[in-house]
Amino acid sequence: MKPRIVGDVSSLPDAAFSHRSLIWWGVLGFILIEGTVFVLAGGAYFFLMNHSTPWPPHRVPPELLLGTCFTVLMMLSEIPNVWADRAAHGEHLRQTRIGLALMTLIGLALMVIRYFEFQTLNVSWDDNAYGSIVWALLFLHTVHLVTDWVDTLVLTVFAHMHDLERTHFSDVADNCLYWHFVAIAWLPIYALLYWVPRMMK
Amino acid sequence: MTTALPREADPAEITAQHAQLTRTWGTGQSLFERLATVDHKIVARRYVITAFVFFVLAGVLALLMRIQLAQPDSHLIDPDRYNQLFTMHGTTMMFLFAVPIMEAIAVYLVPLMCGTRNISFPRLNAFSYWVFLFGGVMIWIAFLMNAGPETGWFSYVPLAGPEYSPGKRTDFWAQMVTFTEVAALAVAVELIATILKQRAPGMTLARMPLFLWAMLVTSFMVIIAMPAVMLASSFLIADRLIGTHFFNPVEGGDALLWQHLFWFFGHPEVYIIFLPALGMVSSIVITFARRTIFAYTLMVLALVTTGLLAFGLWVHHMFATGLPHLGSSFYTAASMMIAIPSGMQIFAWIATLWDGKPRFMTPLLFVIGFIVIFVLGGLTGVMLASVPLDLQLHDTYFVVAHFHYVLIGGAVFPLFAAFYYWFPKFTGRKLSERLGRWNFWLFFIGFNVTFFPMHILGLAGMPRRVYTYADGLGWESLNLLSTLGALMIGASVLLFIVNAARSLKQGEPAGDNPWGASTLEWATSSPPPPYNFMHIPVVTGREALWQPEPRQVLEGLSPAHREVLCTSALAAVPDIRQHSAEPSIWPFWTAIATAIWFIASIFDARAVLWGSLPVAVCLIAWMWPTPPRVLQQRTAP
Amino acid sequence: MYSRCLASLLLLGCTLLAGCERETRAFHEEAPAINDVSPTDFRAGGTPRPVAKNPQAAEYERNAFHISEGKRYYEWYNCYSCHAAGGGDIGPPLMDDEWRYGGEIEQIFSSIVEGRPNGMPSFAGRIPEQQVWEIAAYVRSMSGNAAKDAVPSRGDEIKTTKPLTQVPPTPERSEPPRSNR
Amino acid sequence: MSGRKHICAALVVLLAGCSGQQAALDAAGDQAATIGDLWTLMLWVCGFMYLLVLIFLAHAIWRARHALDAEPLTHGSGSRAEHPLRMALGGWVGLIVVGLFVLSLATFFIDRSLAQARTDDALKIKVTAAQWWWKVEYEGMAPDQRVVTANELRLPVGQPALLELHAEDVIHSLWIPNLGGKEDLIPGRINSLLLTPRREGEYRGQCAEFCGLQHAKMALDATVMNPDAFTRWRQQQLTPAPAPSTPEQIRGHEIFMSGPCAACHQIAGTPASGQTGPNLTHLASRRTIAAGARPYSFEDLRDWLRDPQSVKPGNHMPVVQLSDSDLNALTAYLDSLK
Repeated sequence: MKPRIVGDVSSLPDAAFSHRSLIWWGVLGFILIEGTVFVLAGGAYFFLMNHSTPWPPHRVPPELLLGTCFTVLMMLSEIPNVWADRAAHGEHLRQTRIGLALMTLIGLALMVIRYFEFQTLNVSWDDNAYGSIVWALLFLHTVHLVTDWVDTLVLTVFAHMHDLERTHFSDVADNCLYWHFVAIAWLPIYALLYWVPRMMK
Repeated sequence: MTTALPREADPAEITAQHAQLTRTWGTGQSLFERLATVDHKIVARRYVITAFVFFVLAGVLALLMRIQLAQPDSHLIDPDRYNQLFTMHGTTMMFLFAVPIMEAIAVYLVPLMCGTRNISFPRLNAFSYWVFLFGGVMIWIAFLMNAGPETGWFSYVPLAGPEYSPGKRTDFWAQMVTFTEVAALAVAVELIATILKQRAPGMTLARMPLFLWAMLVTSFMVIIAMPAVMLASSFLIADRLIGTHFFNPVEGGDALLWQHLFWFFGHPEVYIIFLPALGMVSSIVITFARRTIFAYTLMVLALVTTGLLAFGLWVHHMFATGLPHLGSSFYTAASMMIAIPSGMQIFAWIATLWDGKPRFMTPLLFVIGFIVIFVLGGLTGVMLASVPLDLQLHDTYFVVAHFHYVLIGGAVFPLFAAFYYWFPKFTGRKLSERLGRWNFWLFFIGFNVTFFPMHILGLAGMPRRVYTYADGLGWESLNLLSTLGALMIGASVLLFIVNAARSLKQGEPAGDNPWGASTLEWATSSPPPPYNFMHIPVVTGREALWQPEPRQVLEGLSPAHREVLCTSALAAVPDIRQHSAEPSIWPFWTAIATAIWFIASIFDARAVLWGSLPVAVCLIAWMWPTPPRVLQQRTAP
Repeated sequence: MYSRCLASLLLLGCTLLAGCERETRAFHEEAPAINDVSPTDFRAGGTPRPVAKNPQAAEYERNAFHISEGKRYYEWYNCYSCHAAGGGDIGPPLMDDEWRYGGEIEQIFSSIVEGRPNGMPSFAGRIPEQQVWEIAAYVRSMSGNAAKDAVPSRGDEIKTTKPLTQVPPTPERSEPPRSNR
Repeated sequence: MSGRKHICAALVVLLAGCSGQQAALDAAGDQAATIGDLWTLMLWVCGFMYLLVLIFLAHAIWRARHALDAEPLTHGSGSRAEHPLRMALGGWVGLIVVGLFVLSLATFFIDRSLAQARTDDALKIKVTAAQWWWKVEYEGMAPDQRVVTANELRLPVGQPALLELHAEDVIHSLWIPNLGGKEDLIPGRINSLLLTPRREGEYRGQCAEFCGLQHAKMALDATVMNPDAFTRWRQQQLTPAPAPSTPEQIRGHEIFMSGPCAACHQIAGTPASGQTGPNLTHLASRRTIAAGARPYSFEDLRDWLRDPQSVKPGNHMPVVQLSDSDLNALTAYLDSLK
């Protein structure tokens, strides 16, 4: 029997924001995956901590200065990030462009701090298990930082080359969502790297 | 809109739309188009065939091992080769066959069952296949070059660490894990997005076929479980290449960290393989019992519970490591509890058959074989969950018997059932029923002859993973029997291949819905056209195709460019027309770059850094947004 | 076009064969024969006596299993007590590029078998020859001279040196010692 | 057909699983016996549940024989059988829960009882596993009362033995099925295993955790003796090795001491004091060679010395080139180490 056509979807929009968009779910899926990685790496940190006293073995936790600078800047970056997110949702081209450019610059600054942060760890990955796990945690977060920065850069370049349609604004919003993740994921890692060793004393 | 709705579809219009849709969605014959294709059916077909080839290869390894063990003190295979054999057998079966083939079948069926035109992230899907292929080929080339991993599919440290596993063998293994897990994670994300956002209008969560539920739960499990093994294998390869100390007890590391991470993945892995199989079984039982499933809601609950509980019992692989006893008791209880949802599902299937009008064709035979075998495996699983008993049975042939009952019974039997069931949809032709029955009985008898004696061997003291055993321990005749059974399984699989090859050319043409099934994949032609559905089906009940005629559909998706209909996640109300990605060669290049990245970093740790550059370039090319100019051309009439 | 394909296939083949050689685990092979191991030049500071290259011996320093076994025997036969983990103690360091008696694997083999003045005893008859070859291959790897893809990384022990995979290779040719240590 | 298979299987269980020197159900100690009881309980409970499933399945198949041409039941919840089936499902789940409860409880109490067994009067033995052999040390009152042997574990009947488990290189697992369950030996950790043998006899243990090339040939001879015989054995183990007496043995002794052998093996009372290989002081009193790779006999020992890599490929005992007469002399010397 022939099917009966009971409706027409051609009037539906062809792009939307947040949970209405397919890409958003994809981003969420990857956030879930990477969040799991962070949680497990954190678990490995505690597991190894329980197996060695003192912690860190050389008794000197990393200097607070750079890591805290990084944390403050990372948290402050949430302000332009939220702003860019709103601009994208409102489909304001100029504000979105500014927001993206700002985020690219902040990301760059963060990566520069991060480069020096590795040196303040005061331990090499091949010194002992403590060194291995703190390098692993910092490296993991750096990978996410760099990845999202490249993504932001691409979007910035694109946004300055073209006018944007709603689907592109939606991409920008998804990128902002991912940046939230990168920022929030940093906080527990910051605590693990800098504060847990101090509290264990 | 020219005509008032509702209306009957017009045949002339259908012909015209078919031509246009085929142009929009089709994949040409040129090499470039084949490499660039993002059609989920083509990708899934490649995935299934590749995974099946790995199944056969790993089966050959199993036969070699069985031949070696057929008699005591055998000198056919030296210990180094034997260790590579069982490592590759386990690795291939778990990482390159079981998980990928389940996901591959889902990649084929999920969009069809959802009633949509393509999977949610088609390019990611293509990338996933290439990465999987390259990872599998890499480890097999390494194996054939005598550099196959030799420390077991579980690669326990310190045996797999830098001190006791010299050379690059274990590094290949660790990178193979990275390859396959990247592939599996990508597919999991696609499946979740497809199932939640692309279901046909009206297919609320409560009307979702159980296979979709199974894949949804499985995909979430993949997302939680697979990162653990990626993290673990990264730690391992870092220990081996750049001298980190994650697993070196003298410098603060611990060998048990590996085991925790590995089994946090490894146990859910079993359910990741098993849940899709349950979904397949439900589909087949409904179709062949010709009755809706008994206790649908409980079945869904059982799937979800199994998925959750699966994460609470990894420690039962580690009872012999000297963990505190009280903690172990918790894991005993958790492991046993998983018998409740499994028992419920078994009951529901048999009840459906009992109350239905079953037709005993090959798919259903395999399902019955599944029940008989799997339940036995489940019960020995209950035994292994008991700490004291496990201390006797752990790492013996009893365990080998147990997990082959669970994995072959619980996954391979349903998989063969699925092949017989969906082969007509994949190819347009049915498999031979006569050969199918031979296939089934040979497999069923061969399986039991092979693996039942292993229970006894385990109780009689035979440990796993031994390349030979001494004469006079009473293990000789049972091992010989087991080897004979393995040959029967081999013959049965060979028969299946013959059946598939013959039926591809001479099989009985199937038609759209040869079994009178109720799910949406049977609402389109066999094999489905590149665009899957000309009109998006509307679902009015749990068994979509068993609802009163005529079938209801929607129009309005553009035939001129790639659009899929997104619906709301819970109630499946039409929401947006989402653009679906065009074919692109970049996923292929990205996969090549990724392969270079991973393989180079086996030999040079610095490749972790420089190798990421080509990948980044390829990814940017792949993800580069479509400029507005093109978008506007597309939406113009 | 075809020739380029052929060339790349050959290249691939060579890489794979190198893999074979690296990964073989030979339990049962004859130790390479060294015919001219005879005590001739024991003067420290003299030019190391050239030794005929032995292709079979070269396989040892390209084979991961042999090097790893060498590491084990290095500990078991207590080479540690004088050479430490390669940094040297009573005996000279083994992880630099200075060799008093030559740094080729054949020369190291001779040094172990014959012994050397000022404390290095002769292990002839004490360590079976195949194991000496393995130890020699490991010693070569300490100075970064064994095949890079065959050397082990860190051991399951207290960290004393960089993992061997991270040791930069030193010049292949042995050099006369610059001064008396 | 299926019935006959199961009868056969049951017979085989009786023949193979229930007796033997490496059989879990042929209990010769408290721990194995307790676990054996748990096994029986499990077998009955699980067997009963399996039977129920099979009966239900068989009935469903039998019922279906007339149903071929019926229409599909598109609304199963409207079926007349729906309600009774729901009741049955409830009963079935209840049965599973009860069954699991019984089994969990049994597991819990048996686990407790095994874990809380008294160990204060236990014989303390240190077992160290290495690739691919076992080092066994009996601690004594004084350092000179310490007995060191390899690849054999002798226990007095009736006395608990507390094994302290160490690993030299990779993870191994000590398992003597007739006496009790297994426990892993993990580098960097110390585990323990309590065994209380109740029946004299010769048993066999084997490494149960994959540990590399010769995992298959890493056995341990366990002998449960009466206490007097055990004390005599222990005293005898404390004595240094007997001096070689025949000329051939004397020559063998010289070969041993001047060759590579002494670098790895210890023979108490001689200069040989290597620690990396098994202690050979009373080699000839053991049941097997090379961790169970061969039974002990003069010929087997000579084969082993001639070419250890053929007997047990990959192990760390090197091939030492010896002439036939030297080989005979060496074997004669070692064979005198009773």
